[in-house]
Amino acid sequence: MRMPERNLVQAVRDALYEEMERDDRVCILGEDVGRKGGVFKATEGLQQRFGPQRVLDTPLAESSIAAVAQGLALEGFLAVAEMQFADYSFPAFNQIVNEIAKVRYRSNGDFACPLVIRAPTGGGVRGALYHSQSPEAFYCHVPGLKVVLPSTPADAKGLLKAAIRDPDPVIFLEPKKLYRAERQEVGDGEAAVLPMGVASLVRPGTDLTAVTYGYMRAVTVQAASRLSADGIEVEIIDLRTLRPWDVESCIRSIEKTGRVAVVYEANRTGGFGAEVAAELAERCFASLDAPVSRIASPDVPAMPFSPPLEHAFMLNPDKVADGLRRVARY
Amino acid sequence: MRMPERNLVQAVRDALYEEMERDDRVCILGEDVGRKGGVFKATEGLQQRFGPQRVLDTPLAESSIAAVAQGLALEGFLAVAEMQFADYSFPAFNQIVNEIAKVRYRSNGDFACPLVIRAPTGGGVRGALYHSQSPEAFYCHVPGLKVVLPSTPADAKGLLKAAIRDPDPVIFLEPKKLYRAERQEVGDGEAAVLPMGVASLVRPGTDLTAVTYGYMRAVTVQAASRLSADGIEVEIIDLRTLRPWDVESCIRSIEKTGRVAVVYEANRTGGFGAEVAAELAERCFASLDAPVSRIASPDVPAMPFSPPLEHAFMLNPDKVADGLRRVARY
Amino acid sequence: MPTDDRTLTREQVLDAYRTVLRARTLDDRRFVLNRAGKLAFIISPRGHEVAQVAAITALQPGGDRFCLYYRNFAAALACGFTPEELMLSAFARAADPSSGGRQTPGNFGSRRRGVIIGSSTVGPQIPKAAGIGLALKWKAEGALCYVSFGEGATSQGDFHEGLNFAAIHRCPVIFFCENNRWAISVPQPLQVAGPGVAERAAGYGIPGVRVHGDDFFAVHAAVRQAAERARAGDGPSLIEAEVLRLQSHSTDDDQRAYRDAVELAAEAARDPIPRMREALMQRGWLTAEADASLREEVNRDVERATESAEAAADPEPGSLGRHVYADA
Amino acid sequence: MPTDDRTLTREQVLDAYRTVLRARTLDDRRFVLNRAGKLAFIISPRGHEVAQVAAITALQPGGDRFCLYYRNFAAALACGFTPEELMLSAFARAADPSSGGRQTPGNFGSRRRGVIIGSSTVGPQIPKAAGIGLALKWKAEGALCYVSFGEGATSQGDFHEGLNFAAIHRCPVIFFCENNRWAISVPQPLQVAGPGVAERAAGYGIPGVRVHGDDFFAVHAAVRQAAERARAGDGPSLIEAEVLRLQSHSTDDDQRAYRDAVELAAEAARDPIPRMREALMQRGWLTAEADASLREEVNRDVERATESAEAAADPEPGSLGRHVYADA
Ligand SMILES: Cc1ncc(C[n+]2csc(CCOP(=O)(O)OP(=O)(O)O)c2C)c(N)n1
Ligand SMILES: Cc1ncc(C[n+]2csc(CCOP(=O)(O)OP(=O)(O)O)c2C)c(N)n1
Ligand SMILES: [Mg+2]
Ligand SMILES: [Mg+2]
Repeated sequence: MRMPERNLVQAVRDALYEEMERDDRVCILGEDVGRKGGVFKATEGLQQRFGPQRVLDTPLAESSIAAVAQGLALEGFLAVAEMQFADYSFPAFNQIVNEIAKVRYRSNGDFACPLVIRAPTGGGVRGALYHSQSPEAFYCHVPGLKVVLPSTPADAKGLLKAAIRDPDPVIFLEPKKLYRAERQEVGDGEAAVLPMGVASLVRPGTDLTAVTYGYMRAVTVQAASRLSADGIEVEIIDLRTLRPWDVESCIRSIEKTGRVAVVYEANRTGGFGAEVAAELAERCFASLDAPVSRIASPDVPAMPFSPPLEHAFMLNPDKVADGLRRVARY
Repeated sequence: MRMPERNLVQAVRDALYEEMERDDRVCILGEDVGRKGGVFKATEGLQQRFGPQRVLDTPLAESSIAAVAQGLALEGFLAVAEMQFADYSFPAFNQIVNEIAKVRYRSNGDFACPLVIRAPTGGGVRGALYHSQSPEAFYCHVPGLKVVLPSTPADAKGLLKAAIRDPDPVIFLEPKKLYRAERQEVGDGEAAVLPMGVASLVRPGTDLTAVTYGYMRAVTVQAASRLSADGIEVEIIDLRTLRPWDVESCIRSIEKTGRVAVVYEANRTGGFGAEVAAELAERCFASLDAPVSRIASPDVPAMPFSPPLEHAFMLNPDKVADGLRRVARY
Repeated sequence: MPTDDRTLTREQVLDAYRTVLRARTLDDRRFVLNRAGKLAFIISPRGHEVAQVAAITALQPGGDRFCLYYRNFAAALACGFTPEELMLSAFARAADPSSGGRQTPGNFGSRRRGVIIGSSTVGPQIPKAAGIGLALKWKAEGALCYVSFGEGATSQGDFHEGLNFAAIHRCPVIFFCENNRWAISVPQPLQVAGPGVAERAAGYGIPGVRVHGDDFFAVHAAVRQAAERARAGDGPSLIEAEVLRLQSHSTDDDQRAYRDAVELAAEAARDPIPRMREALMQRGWLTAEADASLREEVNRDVERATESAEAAADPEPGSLGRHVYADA
Repeated sequence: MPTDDRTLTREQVLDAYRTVLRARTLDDRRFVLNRAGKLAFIISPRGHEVAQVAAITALQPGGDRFCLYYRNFAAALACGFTPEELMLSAFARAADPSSGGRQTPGNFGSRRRGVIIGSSTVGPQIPKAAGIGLALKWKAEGALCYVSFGEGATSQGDFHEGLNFAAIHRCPVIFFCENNRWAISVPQPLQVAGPGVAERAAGYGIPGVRVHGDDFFAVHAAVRQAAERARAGDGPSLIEAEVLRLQSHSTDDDQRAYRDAVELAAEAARDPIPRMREALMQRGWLTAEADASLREEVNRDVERATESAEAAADPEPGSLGRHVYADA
């Protein structure tokens, strides 16, 4: 039996739909998630199906969105809160970092705070400085949070289902550039659930490992084909979950290839790729034939609106291929 | 002529005093900075001297503190805003990251936002989960911000004066554990100003480089004496400024020693030490005889109140010495 | 609230009316360009123009400070942006005075005009305006800070923090809420608890007034009074202008999906521009002929502006890294 | 606002009085231990005790939810924490029910008692309480959420966001502000624009009342009425209790440095506990002898609590990494 073809945003919606069907504690809140179905249509039709209580349009106030989700979690509901853009999660930063992430720890395990905060992330849709940021590094530095950043419809669905079932708070970042990028057969029900913290091997290779996630997965795949034409085979690992991240799979790959680049869309300095690079450089020291290299966006605030500037900012297959070649030829 | 002896918090206060005397655009705002002189006395006596306009007690609302500082900056004043604890800068995160850091860039240079946000940071004073956090990595990931984290009275004074004169927004984090730790002769006036972005060589050594900052400088110095007893000489570099940071000085040291550990007080995963380690591992690949190692606090939300747990959390000379020995013996 | 204002001259009002027409004509032109695939993203001021221009006309562009929000296309014209400049932003050209094509159009900024560069984020300009107001109070040159936002923005904590700060320190600030009763798809009852935005003012001990946003003279009078208070040292005011959102939230939105068709039709019939024209005609300040020739003039301006903006240069890719810091 | 309340029995009031005495006695004991170097950090409820206990007495500990703040030492006792438990927190012992010694004392939490674990951060509990209230409304079991905070916390954006949300969704929440007119060293005029905290309620279309925090019966009645509204589905209320901060902000502070000595002396003479005792005596509910023996009993409790808490075990260092995540 063929499974239905879904793009990433449809897969997100399906995951929400299925989890809400499965467990009536699951509810959704955020700006425009109701009648409009979300600015990217990730919650389309859900309010019609589940009613305005379980799919609640909040006031335009991210701190209270996070706080209310937390209040619901403390009372046994499983809230999936949407931040309309990851750039707009910052008004909720205190609620997320000081409150949500520390509930379990500060109560010595007496309370828990299972909830999901979903947000579209990254650039490439002409969203300019305030609809293009990649803030995952902020959340990856926070003990108590889990962070997921999928790159395929099936991963998005499987990991969102897992995130909703997870006993801890999860920041779930969705690369908006991929929302409508490609369709894929996506399963449903229990079989679709994926484990958090497990990377996927996107492309086997022998000469060099590229560790990546999110939209950069697709870009790296294209870059790898170019290197393949020159006889360089890149093994690509998509982390999918950033906290916890699957360091073991990366190490195994590097032990084979002896070379690694970390490809990420965020600003280079202090990005999550720094953590990956630092950890792999330390743990793989004896296996490395070349320095662990980072291929990332430049350190400018975010992607500008003007197409030439957007292009100058954004990593693309050419830039990534150049970076990978440098590692291969070191 | 002997210069006066000052501890770190006195040095901060002196810098504020001198800059306010020098330039009447400089003003201070924050919670309890006025009559009380700040909860750590960093602004003691300044309201008496400069009046309630230039030293302004704000409402208990960090987002507006940052926003008002920004408004003052846009009008040509040089605001030094205090966040009572770095842990309490998160309600202002949106103002800092989305607004303050991006003023210059988003206006294509038409506007600038020179201001300083000061905050006591780090642990070790029984402040527990909400008065002990080390959030520098968040701010170091933000293009448009500069980040300073001094560790001696003279550095604090010299860099705070530089930060106030800097044309861009500066996050100035003060290790509260060091506020009253040691006194030092501190100069004044123009001679006291230090350049941002320049590390200091704390201790020369031949066998191993330790890159550190903040309270960990003192801990690393103690650890280094222990290694010295075993004949291992650690070269210690105090970064002092984290964004921009002085990568060249670190590279020069590693070219000599062939080994490096990054010692930082923040949670290990995604901490600023990851950036330092990743960059040094890449740039010093050919010189390294051992993996770049990170010695950091465990990934628990922050330091607990209970003394045995505080002790278990906090890096101390023993733990750092162990870590350094492992690098030396690799 | 008087619906007329003796302080306004015929010339001022006709000038304002020209600005309103320019805003509408430019906006219509943008939509044509959008459908032709030439412009990526538009936030339309349609329905807000009269209120915006009435407010700014009561102030001193170039002397006062203006923290505008993304829907303030007409307000930007009233502050002195030219049609060509706004088209340069729409095309994201290098010569866009607000950001050189870096931000989406609608984030207006011009230092020499006192228009403080904004961001797309909803709300943060409100406490920032309090800080600017504090600085202006210290400077004591009689300038004030005007800050505008939608009713959705009043839900942000920053709204509260800004009003509280400005009221405590009697900062010369005018908080101007353009209440179109929708924040994208969220209607006022799910956004603003209580009777309305104006009623929030009393809690801070400051005046709060509600005006019909399609009544040029009423809006102007309310802002003028708030400005007098501010300049006299009596502190901030909150004004809620009731306006209509005659377009979808942006070109990424289609309000027919979530709004009642009958209500939409009823609102479309209440376009404030014809009403302003009638008010001018009733006063004998405008004839049908004068109106027609004004519209022709505006059309020509818009045409010229569009052509020259479209032909203007894009930013240099190499400029990407400039202005992150002062030294770069 | 009536100053008496017919719904209260003598036993309830005497019980509340005992709780008030316990809070005071425990607090005094903490200061002795602090001076002896045995306790690191205290935030005293001195001056707030009567208001806190009166409020909780109008609610259902164990059924309702309580988002307390760090000064709610007396409220915590009223919610069912025992003197020994509070001393376990003070000593940061493993058996501290709130956090096992992880947080500073004053961050109360106990799932079974409905006391929601707080943090030291000022303000975030306010919108969190709105969320809890929403959940309780959905559950429809008649429970409500009580959330308390100082007047300083009302400056946070979170205060506004919480009230707005709760009012829109008619969440069963009681917002209880303990206004002692100081936030550390910042006095009310620099903190709260406008007439006061209670007046903020009208802007959200909810009741706002101000009560004398030293009048047990008045506070109790105000909270009872708010509770009735909440349980009847009529939504949230805001109560401002005027209280005195008879101690410095915390043991890290010395309020003599920034407060007027005459005012401090005048406030010290207005301690609410003698006033409560007199009210009980006037009613014939308490005699001098009964009071004396109650105090003895409380002293003994506190003594026992202190001894056993001091002797209790510290957390195991090895437990540092537990409860970061569920699996750890
Ligand atoms: C902090 C933040 N959250 C969300 C958004 C997305 N967003 C942009 S405009 C808007 C609605 C604003 O409504 P309102 O304030 O009423 O102004 P209007 O558009 O109606 O003029 C939203 C939710 C944003 N820009 N910033
Ligand atoms: C977000 C945040 N900012 C600052 C602080 C430091 N702080 C702790 S209590 C306090 C004053 C609170 O005053 P108020 O709300 O009136 O309560 P009170 O202490 O008077 O009972 C401050 C500034 C904090 N804990 N959290
Ligand atoms: Mg609106
Ligand atoms: Mg107070």
